[in-house]
Amino acid sequence: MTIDPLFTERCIEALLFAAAEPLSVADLAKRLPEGADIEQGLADLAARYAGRGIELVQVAGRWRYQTAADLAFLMTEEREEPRRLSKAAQETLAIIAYHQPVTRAEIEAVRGVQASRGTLDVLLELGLVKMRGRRRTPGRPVTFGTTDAFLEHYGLATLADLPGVAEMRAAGLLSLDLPPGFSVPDPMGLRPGEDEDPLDGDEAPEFAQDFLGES
Amino acid sequence: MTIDPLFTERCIEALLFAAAEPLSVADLAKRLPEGADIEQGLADLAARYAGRGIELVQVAGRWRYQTAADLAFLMTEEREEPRRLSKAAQETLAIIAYHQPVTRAEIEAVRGVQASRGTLDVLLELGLVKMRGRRRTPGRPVTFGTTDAFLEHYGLATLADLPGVAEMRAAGLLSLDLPPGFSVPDPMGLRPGEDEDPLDGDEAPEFAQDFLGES
Amino acid sequence: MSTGFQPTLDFEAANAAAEDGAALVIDIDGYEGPLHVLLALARSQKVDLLQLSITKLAEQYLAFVQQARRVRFSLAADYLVMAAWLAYLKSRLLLPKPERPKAEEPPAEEMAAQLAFRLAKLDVMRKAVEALKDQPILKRDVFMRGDPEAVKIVSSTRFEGDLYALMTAYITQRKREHGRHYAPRPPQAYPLEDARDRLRGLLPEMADWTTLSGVAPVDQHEEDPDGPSPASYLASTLAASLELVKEGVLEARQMQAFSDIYLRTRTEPLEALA
Repeated sequence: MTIDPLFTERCIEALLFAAAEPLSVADLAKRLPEGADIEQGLADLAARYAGRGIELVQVAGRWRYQTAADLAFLMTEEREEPRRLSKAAQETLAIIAYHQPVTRAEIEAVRGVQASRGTLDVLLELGLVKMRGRRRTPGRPVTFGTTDAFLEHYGLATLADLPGVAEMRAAGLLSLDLPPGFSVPDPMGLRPGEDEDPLDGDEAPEFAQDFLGES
Repeated sequence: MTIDPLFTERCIEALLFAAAEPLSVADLAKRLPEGADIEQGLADLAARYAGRGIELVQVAGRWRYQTAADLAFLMTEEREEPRRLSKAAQETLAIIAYHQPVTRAEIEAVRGVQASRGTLDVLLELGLVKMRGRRRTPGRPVTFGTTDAFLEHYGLATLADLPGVAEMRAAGLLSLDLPPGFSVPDPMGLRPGEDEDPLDGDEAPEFAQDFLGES
Repeated sequence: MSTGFQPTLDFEAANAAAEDGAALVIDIDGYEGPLHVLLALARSQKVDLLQLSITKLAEQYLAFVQQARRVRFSLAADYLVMAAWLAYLKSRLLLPKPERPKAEEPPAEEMAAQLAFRLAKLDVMRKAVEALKDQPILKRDVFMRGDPEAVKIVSSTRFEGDLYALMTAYITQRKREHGRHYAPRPPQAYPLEDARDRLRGLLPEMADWTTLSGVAPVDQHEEDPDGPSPASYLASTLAASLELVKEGVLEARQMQAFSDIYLRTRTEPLEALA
């Protein structure tokens, strides 16, 4: 039995509209008749709503309707007073988002200042950031990453959609491992690249050691 | 000044979508630019949504979106409650994670309250916690530990990755007024078989006890 | 946004100021650390951060620290350490290169490049903050359904709770555990002295045989839950009565084991009995 694509579209439309939170394809599949082409339905629906007052977007891998960004001026009553993040917290959040998984020491190395107690706490409490795991290095430091709530808040489908992330990576600015031989005496006593294994293993630590040994 | 009818339509669409309750024409007029033909916009919008998964309807003189009546079957399916761990369950889980293998009596000793039967059941049912073995002490009480699903959910590679005292302090959870000698146990500290016996096959000791108690 | 120094907003003014050494409106609180100051200074050079002139930067930074110290005497140590290091790096960059570089010390150019790289990294993160702010933010620019219908579609295998919540749950309990003290209250006993005094006072009324339980004070547990137990009243009264018997002012008798004990004031002196 084939399912009318228009019917699939209508069902998805109704479900997403009624739901209180974004729905994944799997969530939708559970409700729709078997055999419905959900991916196609979502694509059709997104095209249909393009440029309308409400739009279909993907956030954190799930789908939701939201009002068009250019109509924000209308929403004076719906707007909630946002909890303002301090400058330090914003910077920390950006570093975690772009460098994750990242340890506290690495955050501090980028900022050049010690993270004050409250900064990470606020982000953890707001649920924008979570502890992800531990780095496999001596001391096994805890690593931090962003949550789905972060993606939902900023309307991002995936982490690859972070603004400018591709350019930054291409420029080598997202590597936590500085080029070998790094030895700027840091006032804070933090030397990234010395005790850190590279995150993705794209720069072999042996090389850095050999280089140091030669001099 | 004339206002683009399409723009009016988009504004109404967004406002009705984001509003917490149905809006009257007067409500809409307050938010829209002056001179917008709201009646016409509503009519256009209603026509546009005719036959879709959601429809624009007028109820008691106010306008709202609702899901199409023929799709009601989608909405009435079984409602799955979001699984939010109760505070008691969350706390019990934390104790099992850090103190495993741990007996029910030991959990109660830390919590200072009797573990209600439901609390452990929920954790067992969610597959976060399992019975590990039996303590080699009088009464041979059953011990509990966490499962692989637990590690998966919290993104931990091994139990050794659970945040320890240092991270708790760094996260601002431990204050200075803790009594000396406060320590968090090493979850890997005890291996099964050291002072506990593995459970025999399909033994279900909790059940047996409960049955005896009930009779 | 603070009203602090914003070189990107006003390049020309900042640049001109940089020339005559008045680069910064001194605002120590506006800068979180030496790197943030360096970045602000570097931006005013209007060049690619990686091509930056470290000697010029060092000069400006030293001037900044000089001036900042005038404004705030207790300038943070980090600022001064960075100043010293920059002065050192600048001198090494300016001095002719030794023929054989000292071991353990990377070339000055490399150190300068590393600093430039760090500044570029910090700069890109600050730009990322701005870029994130320009995203359509939920509840600021875009809005979800104001009145979702009652159906909640949430998969039951998903449950809420992250590591932070787990740690918090653990610590709150351990703290509670430490706050809990077991302080057993020693049982209140009816003092023997009180029992003796009371019994002595009762002597004139005890001409006839009276049961011990009739003589002992009645249970006052209702009014005073922490007070002595009825058993304690009885026991102390018995002990006191035995003392009074020994003194010869009271007679006691019991027909058989475990039966009632009767007390009566002794009328004949003890010597007569003997």
